[in-house]
Amino acid sequence: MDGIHDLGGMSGFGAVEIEPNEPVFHERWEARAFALNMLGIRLIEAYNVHEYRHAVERMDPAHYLAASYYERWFTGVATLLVEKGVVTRAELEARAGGRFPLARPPADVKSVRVTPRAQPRFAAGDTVLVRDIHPAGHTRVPRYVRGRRGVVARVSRAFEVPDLAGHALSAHLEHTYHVEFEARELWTDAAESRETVVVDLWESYLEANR
Amino acid sequence: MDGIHDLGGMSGFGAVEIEPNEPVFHERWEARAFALNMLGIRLIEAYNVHEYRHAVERMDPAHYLAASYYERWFTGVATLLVEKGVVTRAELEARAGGRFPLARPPADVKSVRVTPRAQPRFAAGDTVLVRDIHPAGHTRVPRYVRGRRGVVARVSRAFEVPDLAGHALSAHLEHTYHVEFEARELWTDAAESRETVVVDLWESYLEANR
Amino acid sequence: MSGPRKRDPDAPIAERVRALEEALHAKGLVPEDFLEKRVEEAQENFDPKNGARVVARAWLDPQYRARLLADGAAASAELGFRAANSEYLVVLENTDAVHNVIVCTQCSCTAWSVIGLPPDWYKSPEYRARVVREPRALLRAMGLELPDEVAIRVWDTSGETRFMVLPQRPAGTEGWNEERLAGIVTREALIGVARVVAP
Amino acid sequence: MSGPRKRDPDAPIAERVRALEEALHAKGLVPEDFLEKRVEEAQENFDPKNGARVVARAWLDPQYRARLLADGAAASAELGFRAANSEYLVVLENTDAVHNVIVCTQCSCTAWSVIGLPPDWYKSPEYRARVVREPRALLRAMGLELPDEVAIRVWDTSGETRFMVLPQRPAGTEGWNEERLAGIVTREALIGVARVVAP
Repeated sequence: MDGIHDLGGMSGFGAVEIEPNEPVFHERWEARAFALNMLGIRLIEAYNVHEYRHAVERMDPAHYLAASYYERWFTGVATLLVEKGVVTRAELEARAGGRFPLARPPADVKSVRVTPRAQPRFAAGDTVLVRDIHPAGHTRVPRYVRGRRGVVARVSRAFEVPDLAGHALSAHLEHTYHVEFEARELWTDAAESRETVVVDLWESYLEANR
Repeated sequence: MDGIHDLGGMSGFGAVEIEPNEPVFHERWEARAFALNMLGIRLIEAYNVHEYRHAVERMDPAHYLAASYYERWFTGVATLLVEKGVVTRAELEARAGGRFPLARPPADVKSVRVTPRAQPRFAAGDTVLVRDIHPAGHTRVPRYVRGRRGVVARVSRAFEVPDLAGHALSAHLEHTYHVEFEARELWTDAAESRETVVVDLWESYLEANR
Repeated sequence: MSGPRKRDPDAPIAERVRALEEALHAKGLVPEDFLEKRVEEAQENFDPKNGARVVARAWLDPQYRARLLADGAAASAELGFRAANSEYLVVLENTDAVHNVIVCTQCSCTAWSVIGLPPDWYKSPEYRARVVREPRALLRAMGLELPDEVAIRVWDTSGETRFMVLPQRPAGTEGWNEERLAGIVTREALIGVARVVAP
Repeated sequence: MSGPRKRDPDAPIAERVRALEEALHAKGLVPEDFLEKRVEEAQENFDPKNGARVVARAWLDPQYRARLLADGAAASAELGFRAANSEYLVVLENTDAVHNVIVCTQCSCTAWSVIGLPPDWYKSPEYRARVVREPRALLRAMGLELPDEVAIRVWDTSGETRFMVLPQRPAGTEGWNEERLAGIVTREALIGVARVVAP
């Protein structure tokens, strides 16, 4: 989905401020929220990490931007535990004593175009074109590289395709590639000079340069 | 700027709900905020409507999405009246009795590429390509049509170029065009069929189809 | 700000508006009745009933219809509906083949003089984001089911042209006069998210 | 929802977290100490001091450095820093010609075992939005001024590879031992928004 989470290159944001001696968790609830996701993924295996990422992406955009990191994290966890039937929203609202925002439902993704090859299709040095696609469901190809050309810097390992795994579909593996883009190719007139961005992309996001 | 205001085509938003018998203003402050902008633009002429639009665009993205329409409207007005030296932020905070969020400062735009022609460069029926640009300042070319091809449906009148007027630069006029895009050209695999989107674009946003 | 930690809360919006108004008053910048007049104007002059009158006249008078489609602002002005500035108003005719719908994705520009100040739903991020990408699905969700053979044309008010939809006259209104016809034309029909229906 | 009108406020986040934890407890899904152990693990095992040790070793031992650049996960594991899953860790070597910096624009993926759980600034929309578009200006604003002749390479953690920057060893640290060197390598340097400086 072309959601609010896909922030790369968006303008209008302010300063990045580093907090000196930042603790791992600022509040007790952050630590508990962190651990609850470990429970959901690893212990009771109610969902996988791709589904978790997608659940966060499905948050209402205003909620997403207003929330702190662990509030987003927690909202993803709670959404999935409700969607998977582990708990009910009514139960959570009753226990919390108020409104309990969850993410929106996922798109009804039934299948995704993947590449069947066991051998990587591209090699280091190849120029590739990122497919200009707008998947309705989970994907990890950021908008800012779609339709852009880059060069394969490294053929990485094969990993589960998130567009499938994010919807609990088959565990299909595909090679991933570290693809390097010139800033000018991405941001045209707004590019700074002598800069590149490397993005880690699954094979089915790419096509050979024409 | 590629700001949060440029929402066309973004996914993740929920239902659109029509309020039956909606009043023009829901609260007294909305009506006052509305009128204060008329004062700023038309009476004291502290800024123009393009600067107003840009001031709203410059709001913090989280504030932009959390705010209602007239809160965005008012934040634009207050921002400009502070930037133009009509009032001070300290004065507003003292009178409001609390924090008074304003938009972020504008980019330092000194000039913008415009087209000098008095006669329209394109005619109805021409295929045009929207320039793939990322202006730092105000612009009215939405991201979703940049780099896309469309057909001129109507040569509209000449109007002030917002990229200049939004920064109180010269009042340069350029022809505008109603350019029609096939949904497939904009949204590729996500497009619905038999749909087009017409976008109203200044001449300098366009180039001849190559 | 890198996150929402430890930020003082904003003053309530009503207090902020009052603060700005008072600050301008204190500087002598607010003439008596200026703000009240602008509010009055908004509530009385910017009214979708104006657009409804224009539509009803166009349904009844083919020559007016032709003038309206040729120059929306001039034809509206004939009925006394004049935009504040010399506005370029383009009227979009719905037919059996094409349905038009209006949006402003980047802010919420609207033809105030005929459609009125836009309603909340039109100004919402939801509408602005979705209607250019999935108009058929969104219109359906809003209660307007369009047959597949009807093409949808979405108009993004990204420039200075203002748009108004000329909806199709519904069956069952034969012999109605202008006032009665105007009475069934809604703001939603002028924007293109609804049909006009005879009650 | 088309706007923020008339919505009940959310239950506070701490209450919501408590509510979910209690609901899971009530269903018998939370083994004793399970949550506590995960928090302990996060606080003790996911620590930028691990990456600092790796960097210090690489500065001192050219053969270790070569192994680290060839296989980051295996070389980190040599020092006892093992990722939870069989992670693919790629170490990015800063040189006089190229400066590397890491981000995850779509969420906040990080190599926990060597960099630790990421800090607030790394997870902020501000950093995620800006560093891929204006890295030089942003790094400057964050206090890292890079000469124009140094190319910047931004790595977006959009896939399953995890990255760590191998910063340049600062002048003035000749003869330092591994512990002392590790003591000056910050989390920010492992991400690439700061240099390592000798105090």
